[in-house]
Amino acid sequence: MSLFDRLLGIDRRWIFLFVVLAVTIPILAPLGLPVTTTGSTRAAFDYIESLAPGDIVWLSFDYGPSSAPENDPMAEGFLRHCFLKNVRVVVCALYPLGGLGLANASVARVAAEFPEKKYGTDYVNLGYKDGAEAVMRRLGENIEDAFPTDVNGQPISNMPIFQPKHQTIPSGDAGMGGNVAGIRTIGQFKLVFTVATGLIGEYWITLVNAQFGTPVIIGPTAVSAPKYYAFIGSGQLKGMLGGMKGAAEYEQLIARKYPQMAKFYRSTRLFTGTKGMDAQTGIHAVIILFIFLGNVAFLLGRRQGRT
Amino acid sequence: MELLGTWIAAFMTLAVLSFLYKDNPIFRFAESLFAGVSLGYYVGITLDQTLKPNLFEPLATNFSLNWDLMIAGLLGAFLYMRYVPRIGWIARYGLAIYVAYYIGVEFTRKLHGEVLPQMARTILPVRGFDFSGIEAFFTSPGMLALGAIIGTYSVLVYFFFSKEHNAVTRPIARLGVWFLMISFGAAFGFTVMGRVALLIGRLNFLIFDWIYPTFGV
Amino acid sequence: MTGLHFDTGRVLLLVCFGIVPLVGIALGLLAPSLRRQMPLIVAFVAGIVPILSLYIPKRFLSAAGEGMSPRLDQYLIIVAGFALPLGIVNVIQINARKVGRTEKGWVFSLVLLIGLLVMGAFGIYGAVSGAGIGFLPDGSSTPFQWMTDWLFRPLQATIFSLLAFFMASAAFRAFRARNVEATILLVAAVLVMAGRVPLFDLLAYPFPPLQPAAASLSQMMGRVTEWIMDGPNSAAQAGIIIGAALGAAAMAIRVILGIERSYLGLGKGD
Amino acid sequence: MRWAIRHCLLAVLVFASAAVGAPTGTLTPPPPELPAPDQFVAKDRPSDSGNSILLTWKDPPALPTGTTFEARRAEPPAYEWTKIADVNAGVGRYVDASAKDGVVYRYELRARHADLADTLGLAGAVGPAVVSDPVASHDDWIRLERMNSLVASLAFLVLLMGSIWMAGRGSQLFIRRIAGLNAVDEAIGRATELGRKVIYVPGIQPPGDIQTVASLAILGHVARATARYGTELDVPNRDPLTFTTARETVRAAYLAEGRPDLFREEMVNYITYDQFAYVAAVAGRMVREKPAANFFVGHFFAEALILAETGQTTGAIQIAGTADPSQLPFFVAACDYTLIGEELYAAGAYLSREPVLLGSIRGTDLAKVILLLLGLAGIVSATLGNNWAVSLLKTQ
Repeated sequence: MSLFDRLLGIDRRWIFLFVVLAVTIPILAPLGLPVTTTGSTRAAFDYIESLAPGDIVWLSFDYGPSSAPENDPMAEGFLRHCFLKNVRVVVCALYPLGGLGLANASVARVAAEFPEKKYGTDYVNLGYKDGAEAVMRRLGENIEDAFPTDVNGQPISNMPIFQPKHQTIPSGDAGMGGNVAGIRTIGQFKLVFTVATGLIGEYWITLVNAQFGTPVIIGPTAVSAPKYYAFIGSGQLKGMLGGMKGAAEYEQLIARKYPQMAKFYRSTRLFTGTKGMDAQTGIHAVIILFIFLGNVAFLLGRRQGRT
Repeated sequence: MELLGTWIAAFMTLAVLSFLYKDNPIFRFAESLFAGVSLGYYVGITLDQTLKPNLFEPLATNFSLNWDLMIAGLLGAFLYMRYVPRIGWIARYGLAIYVAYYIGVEFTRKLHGEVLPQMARTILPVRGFDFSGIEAFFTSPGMLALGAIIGTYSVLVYFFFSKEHNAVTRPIARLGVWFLMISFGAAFGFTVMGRVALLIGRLNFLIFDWIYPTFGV
Repeated sequence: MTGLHFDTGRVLLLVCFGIVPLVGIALGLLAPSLRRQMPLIVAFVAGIVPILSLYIPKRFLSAAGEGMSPRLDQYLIIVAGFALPLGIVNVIQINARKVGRTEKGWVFSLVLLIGLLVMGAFGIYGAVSGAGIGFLPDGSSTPFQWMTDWLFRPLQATIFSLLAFFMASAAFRAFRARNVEATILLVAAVLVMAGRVPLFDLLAYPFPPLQPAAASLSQMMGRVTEWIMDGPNSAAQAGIIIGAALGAAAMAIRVILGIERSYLGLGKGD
Repeated sequence: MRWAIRHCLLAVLVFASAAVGAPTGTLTPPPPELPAPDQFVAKDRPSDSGNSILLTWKDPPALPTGTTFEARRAEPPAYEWTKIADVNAGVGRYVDASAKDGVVYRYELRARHADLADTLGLAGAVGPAVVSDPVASHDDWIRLERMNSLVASLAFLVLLMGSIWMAGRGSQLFIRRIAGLNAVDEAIGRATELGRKVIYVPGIQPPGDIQTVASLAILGHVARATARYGTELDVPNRDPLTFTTARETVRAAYLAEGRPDLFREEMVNYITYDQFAYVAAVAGRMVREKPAANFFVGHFFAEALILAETGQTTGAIQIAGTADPSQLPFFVAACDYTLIGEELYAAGAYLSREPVLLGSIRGTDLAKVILLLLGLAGIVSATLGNNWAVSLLKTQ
């Protein structure tokens, strides 16, 4: 048996071993490969940077456990970014299978990193609601209709986070015809950030942005990212973090702007998009290498067979 | 409870991954348990999330508006007639309505939702070529339009069945196969990332939730 | 409580899918040939309802919540819910027999049955008792949720993650330059894979002077990838979709008209 | 007339009450007036299931930025104005989906601005209101915007039925070679020689999925072949309804071949409803029982590659088929033969050579010819600047 035949007939378990190594090593010891930032990520980052302290934004967990490795770093990066900028964050989950668990875990993780942030004042977790489209429509009329209580069953009506930014704003909200003060509808939010796998992300654009005008940034999985380019082109999206690569780019932009985060993102106790991107690069390299070796062996073997 | 859960989850993760080395009793244990538990899971889900909100609760809370759901219950019950040998054919009613309705939905989805809009997408003006450079040429609107048209139509020609391909259609069908191959290769390469993300997720769990806490890193 | 709602849509549904089948069953008990024909007639009606509803917005046909089409959709979600026990009975039959006869691998059948019974019991309890199958009011998990989180989901995710390995081994074996078609497949796959990640940055990692060149090469590969995906790839996909959709539509017509009936276990002659 | 009077009265009342509450003694410059909306029309929304009224209007010129339009509705018997919506400028339409069929409404529209001081001294400025004619909603018989799709469906139906009818009258019908289907008998023959079983996976979707129906038709042929050769057949299932239908299909096939004695119920078995637990069990079964031939035909998702790669290592001949482009690359990479897209639907005709089915293949081919010609004509005229074909094909 020639060397070529042996290479062609290599036990696939050797390939599996290389795959494991290519993923594990970067998780344990990140390389921090330079990720070139794409325009859509920069646009998202710049828009969030342009928010003022005290502004209020909405973060929706619209993905399930199967895409958590791609999506978690986006949601957590956004939460950190908002906390660093003293922007108030309202969190909800609209993905039916497991979205709530992911939201709870991510919020708990990031909140623990920022002990000075107060629940109910700086951020709130409204939990899961079924029927994403209907929920969004109701958010455009009255948030309290859609989410009467937060995830723990506390009524949201008295939470300080929903009070107006400047207490001096005169009551008598435009168009509401009553004495309404504070944040009542999704239209008053400065931004919706949806971290999404399926259709729900699109609803935020075609429903909430189109009807209530709230700016939207999306963090889709890599598979669904291409279809959102059209929305960026048409201005319906302020920006996008496309897949794990987008998450890594966003992390690097945050780390560049806020030096304290650079240190944090290098720590080993945490999974980040940057590490994920290292692992991705490693595996892609391993697969391409094996394809290359396989073809070299195949072509040389064929030539040898002919002569 | 959480510690116990982490250990169970870690054990199951490793048990499944061991299948990559070779089939073994530990994998088979995990596989069998998974088959059983998953079926039990859907028992709970079907009762609590399908039958309860769609049948039992509507009947109990607003019968006057939802009395007709009894028809659905009847059709569902027909399915069980399979177990009565001599009148097993009654099950056909439940099945036939179920299948035919969704096939009707598929018909609308295919013709109205796929054929016409996808055809509309190929109707592009073949104009606007840019010869100033390689990249500019390939990304110029005329070139993109031409590529989309040739790709789609040659693949369609490949899917002709009722005539043997002739001197004209055979090369076009061959070109269609090449387009298919580009698409399959590209889609394969594109998907690697998503699948690897899943593996990263599992290894994350093993490393950050199980190994590190256990060894106090 | 007001009287029952008897709008046109519901009444038609009652007639077509309640009364006609019952009459058909009664007749079928007398005349065996009707056991085959009546279901096909009822199927025809069920099949054209959604098609008519696409074009006719009349309330009795298409209105949300009361039109025949949306209402029938509701029914069939319920019918599908009734189907699960058909599978469960089979699983219990097969595995109980293996355990009973202590056939080879009976232990695993026992494990399966225990898993099914325990998880199923928690699920039924949660649904029936009203405690639910998710979280309790104090935020703690129900046993069903606990098993979902620590047993079901990790197993699901791990099986799913096996794909990362199988992608690698399938790529190694399949992407060989055997002939023109296989070479095209290979080149497209490698180009796209190389364009999705900063591959050249990885190669240039040990050589800092080369890094800027590698970065711009990576970016170029990214653009090539995008071009392949949006250009030839989506064109071919459109071709597959159009062809398959026409084939599917023709098949749908055959099913609705009762020409294609193998799904009922009926042959051509029946 | 009554309406106009009512409205004037209302305005006067508002004016009076505002004047009483207006601050005195301060002299402010006259604030800019908000203009009234143009061409305000309320009518039944066409092509719908009723209970909706469509309001349309044009924004007047020189509208200050930030202006919204307030729509109000009055209904019998009280005819009091109630607000129904605020619509941003530039939109120009609003659908009142809270209407009831047969009730006669009137609508009123006026501009509103939060930042401009009102001539009346109220918070927020309002422009003059325009009132619609009385209007009632009803449900319609046809969706006009779907006429193109309706015509296409009917044309397709005629084409198909015509071809089937012609085939029934004995016109000669041809079907080109499909490699994956020629291999079916070879694969089953090999299993017979080796004395090992054939696994057939009919996808993981319910039988309401058209690909599952196509798969069941192919299963019928495979089962007839295994009945003929006396080869063992194994059909594991994820969907319970597909499970019961597959069992009937296989039973009928064994009966048709005159071998009901060889049919056993366990041939078609149920595993579990979870996609991944299902694939784990089937993969384990393939590794342990080493079938000689695997068929993966139907609608698959992520499990496709797990099945195909595991089967590949056991050395089985693998024939796959799916119409879903997302899983085709994996079957193509890991199986010996793959039915691509429409080939899946042509398989039944190919295997049975029944005139009716062959006729239906001819019908879809004719539809393709027409679409291609239409498309080419559309492209030529689009290049020349006329986009009629896109508007003809676009569906809503």
